[in-house]
Amino acid sequence: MPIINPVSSPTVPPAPEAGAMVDVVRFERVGLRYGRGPEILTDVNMRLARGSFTFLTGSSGAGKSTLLKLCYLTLKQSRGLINLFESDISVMSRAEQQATKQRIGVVLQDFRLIDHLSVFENVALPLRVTGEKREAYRQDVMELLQWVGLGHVMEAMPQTLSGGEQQRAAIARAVISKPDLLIADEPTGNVDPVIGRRLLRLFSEMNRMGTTVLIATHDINLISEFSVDVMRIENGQLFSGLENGRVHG
Amino acid sequence: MPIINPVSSPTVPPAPEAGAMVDVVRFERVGLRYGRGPEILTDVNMRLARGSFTFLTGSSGAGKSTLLKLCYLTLKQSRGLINLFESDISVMSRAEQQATKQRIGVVLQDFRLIDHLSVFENVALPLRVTGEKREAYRQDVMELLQWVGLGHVMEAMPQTLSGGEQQRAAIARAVISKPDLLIADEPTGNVDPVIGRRLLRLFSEMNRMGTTVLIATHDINLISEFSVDVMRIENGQLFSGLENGRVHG
Amino acid sequence: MDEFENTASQPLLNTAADNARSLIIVLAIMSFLAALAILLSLSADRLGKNWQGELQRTATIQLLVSSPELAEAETQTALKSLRAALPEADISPLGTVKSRELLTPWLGNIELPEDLPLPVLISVTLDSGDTLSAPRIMTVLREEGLLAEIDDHSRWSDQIGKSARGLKAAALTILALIFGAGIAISAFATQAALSTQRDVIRVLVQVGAEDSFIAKLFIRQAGLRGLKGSFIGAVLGLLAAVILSLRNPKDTALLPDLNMNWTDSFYLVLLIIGITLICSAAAGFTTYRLLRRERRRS
Amino acid sequence: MDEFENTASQPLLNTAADNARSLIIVLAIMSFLAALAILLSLSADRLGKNWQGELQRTATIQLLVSSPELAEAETQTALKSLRAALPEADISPLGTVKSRELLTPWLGNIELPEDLPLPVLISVTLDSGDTLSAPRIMTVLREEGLLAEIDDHSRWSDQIGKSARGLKAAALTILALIFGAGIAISAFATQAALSTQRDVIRVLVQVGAEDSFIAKLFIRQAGLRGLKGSFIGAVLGLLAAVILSLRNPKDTALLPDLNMNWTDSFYLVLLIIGITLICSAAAGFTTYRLLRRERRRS
Ligand SMILES: Nc1ncnc2c1ncn2[C@@H]1O[C@H](COP(=O)(O)OP(=O)(O)OP(=O)(O)O)[C@@H](O)[C@H]1O
Ligand SMILES: Nc1ncnc2c1ncn2[C@@H]1O[C@H](COP(=O)(O)OP(=O)(O)OP(=O)(O)O)[C@@H](O)[C@H]1O
Ligand SMILES: [Mg+2]
Ligand SMILES: [Mg+2]
Repeated sequence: MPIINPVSSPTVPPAPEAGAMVDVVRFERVGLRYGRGPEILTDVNMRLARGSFTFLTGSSGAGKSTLLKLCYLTLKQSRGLINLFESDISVMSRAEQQATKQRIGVVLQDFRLIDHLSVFENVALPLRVTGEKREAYRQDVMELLQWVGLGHVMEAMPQTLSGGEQQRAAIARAVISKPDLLIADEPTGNVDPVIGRRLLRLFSEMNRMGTTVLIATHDINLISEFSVDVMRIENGQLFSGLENGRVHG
Repeated sequence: MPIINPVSSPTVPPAPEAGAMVDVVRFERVGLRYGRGPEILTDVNMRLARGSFTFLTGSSGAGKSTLLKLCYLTLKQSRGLINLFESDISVMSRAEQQATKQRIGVVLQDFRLIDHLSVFENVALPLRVTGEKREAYRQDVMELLQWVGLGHVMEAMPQTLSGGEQQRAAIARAVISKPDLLIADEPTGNVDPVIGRRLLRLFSEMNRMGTTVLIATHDINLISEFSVDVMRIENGQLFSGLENGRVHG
Repeated sequence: MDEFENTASQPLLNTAADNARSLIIVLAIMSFLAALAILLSLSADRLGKNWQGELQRTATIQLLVSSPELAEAETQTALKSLRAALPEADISPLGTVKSRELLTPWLGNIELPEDLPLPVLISVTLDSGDTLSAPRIMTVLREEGLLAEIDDHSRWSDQIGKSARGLKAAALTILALIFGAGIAISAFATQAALSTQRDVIRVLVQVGAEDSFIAKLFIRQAGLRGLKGSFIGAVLGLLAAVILSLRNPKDTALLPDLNMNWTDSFYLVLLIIGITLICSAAAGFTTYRLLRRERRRS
Repeated sequence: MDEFENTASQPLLNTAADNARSLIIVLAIMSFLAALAILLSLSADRLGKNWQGELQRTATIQLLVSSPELAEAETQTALKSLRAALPEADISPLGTVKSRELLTPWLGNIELPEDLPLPVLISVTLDSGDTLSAPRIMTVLREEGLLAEIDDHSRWSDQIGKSARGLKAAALTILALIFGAGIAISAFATQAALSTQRDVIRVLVQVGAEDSFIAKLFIRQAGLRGLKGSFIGAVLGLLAAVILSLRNPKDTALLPDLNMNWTDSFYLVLLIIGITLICSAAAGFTTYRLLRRERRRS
């Protein structure tokens, strides 16, 4: 059975509606500039409550990927406060940062699969890094790969996959460790609408089990099919909804 | 002025309607398998007439990228005949192959920009490889970059660009040498609809100037906006149109 | 699904991408040179000590006899008192035949007159460990009323000591250079591996791997290569030295002969350990440095 | 748009990514060792030849005089006929004082009887270029009714020749090893550079660059690095050799002294050219091989 099947796990611990409204991500007046360049993000306030599902839109170059990078600790804000899981990232030690990263699943525009590792090994990587035993995760990885439609290429190398297959492998790697926060940058850019919808169903299954989801996308059609929160970046500022109207923290 | 502006170049040499209907690409009963795997493409017959504009669709993993690779000489067919510019590719010498590649512009799913070269240098690369002088192409490159909306990041390094900006740089590189054949694999996957439409306008400008265009895409909305040929791969076979109906050579 | 029997994990670092073989060849050549330098240095040291010791333990006493007739008697007296003074030493007269032989290079095979008052030569060889005190012997003989001169080879001995030290210094310099090259090569190879495997590192960092987790991968890889390369080089170096030491030693008067000793291989083991450690350390150092730099960049 | 003044092209290969510095250090150390080996070998060769030549050009003739009274007359006869036979040579009697001095190591400071029929020693030194024919001199003297022995140092000369050859062989072996290591390092570095710059190559191939265009980039890069590294190493090696040759030569009887010659630097230039060529060739070879392999793969 796929590990993300909601039916087989009725006792998911703190479901979003169950516990107190805890913020998984919280930005307060965050600003970001690259080097000496202009501010890409200005005074961004954002809260992602535990168990929320949010789309992030904006035109090309608006700063979507940049905002996501701040959330998955690959970039440091120039100013302002960022809390992840209720702790201030600017005072985290290197080890704490890495431990925090283990709670975050990331899918990037370029898939970043490791060329010399099979699809199976690529997907199993987050578990391997945390020191889990192969016997313990082997079955889970195989089931997940079946579910995303890569059961037949488990032992293939990433370069031998089509673009869409690589994207699915990257998504499988992001969700295998059942992260508390899932961040995806343009996760449906390379797949056809059918597979795109299937992948989004995977994300919403994860979300129903308690994972907070944040997805950056251009795909307006996709967004319109889901009744979830939408945020939009424009001129370095964050607004809620597809129309105008500033988000407030 | 942008070099691809059709108004400023009324004397484009052999426009498609002018000369005889010459095939830029011709496949005859082409089959392809990777290693000992199954045939990805079976008995594919395809003709791209000079000056034609064709979309290629198919589900993820159908073989779109594979078909394109055959066209831009990165893959050899397992059987059958492929002619590019009326010459059989299987009897070409290495030097002839490279000379042929110089007539083909390619945009790939991963953009393949060179990390340590600026956007300007990346885009100028095809000209540099053919030995053109920097003074001769400098102005052209700068105009093209303005046109695709990268005028402000000409000297930036590719990693500092957003996904959509990288895609536009890759497209600029593909068209800078005014190729006879332009092949694009999912060129609008990472840009919003506005920029996507703008890029397609660039392709059709090129097409009006005589370039044969072949684009693989999932984006049905995009296709429906253009009244061009559509081909579809299903189960290793090539069909014309979005509905059933086999293409015959 | 069950025919998929992937029970062992693939190595995280790409072993095919970076060219282990030529690196190992380079390390082997460096180790080979280092091994030869070590063996030569040990040899020179030992040889120098042996020669010096032997020279210091032998001396030639020239007994200046008053007249040919008294030679025999005076020789006996001298022998007796020398043996009394140096009971452990091997003391023997060289005899006139030997004395004349020593003169041959200068006098040719001339028939020397029988009554030539040639000095009587007495050789003294001490047990190893003791050294000779020339003044003491002179005193002993003078007490018996005998006149003598002693050649205790001290000039030669100094010379040899200096030569051996020079040779050792040269060998050690070469050794240091080779170690320097080893460090540079290791650092180079690790940097190359790291830039080849930059993608792997980026992904590992992203999924939350600790720096030490990543560094360990490179340290193990570099150490293994260092071990392989230095082992091959050291073994070949030992072989070459053994073959050289089997040569006819008279062939090369100017070159010190390699006189091997089985305990020398201990130093070769140290060499192997040293190069392995250097490779590992360079890899670890470079990995941490690059990780820190990457972090600062983003 | 006009403030964008990019008039010079950026280099196509990423110079920052692969670590040129440690490669150059490695090449410099290799070249340093090679330079020392070359200079040592040339020195040994020249030294051996000089010594051999000098030994072959000097001889000591021992004139066996019939009686002390006739010594003077016979010496004059001998000198006259020797000078007639060898007009170019420097011929002089060593005199009794010198003869006795030579005997001192063996006889001590004994008062030798005046009437001791010591042989008369005559030294012969030929002009450089000539060599001595011992039998011819013997014949010349025998015609005058004189008996003589000749020490033409041939035994020593052979010894030195063998030693010099041994030293040269050793130096050449080290040189060959260093060149081998240089080739391996070059190949390694090029492969590393190629895998670091695989993306660049893929793009260049895709936009239609000829193989030779790509290979040239790597050949130039590797050649420049080889040139830099070997130049630094050779200059440092020359410096070290000069410093060594300024030492007190008596310090090390066993080590052949480095006697440098300015023409030696010609060989160092050859060394630099050789290493540069090796690096370039290894780079070119590796590039073509990888390009061919990539092509076969796709
Ligand atoms: N490392 C960097 N250094 C400097 N500037 C950067 C860097 N990364 C991104 N930028 C700039 O920041 C801006 C926002 O980039 P970002 O990648 O966040 O856009 P995006 O919203 O994800 O766009 P897209 O939809 O095209 O992916 C762009 O103008 C880009 O040029
Ligand atoms: N180098 C390769 N070796 C083996 N199999 C390959 C290789 N490249 C592609 N394949 C397989 O060939 C099939 C077609 O791949 P291709 O990339 O052509 O698909 P596609 O139509 O471009 O899909 P997508 O829309 O996801 O990019 C896939 O099943 C893929 O696994
Ligand atoms: Mg982006
Ligand atoms: Mg594809």
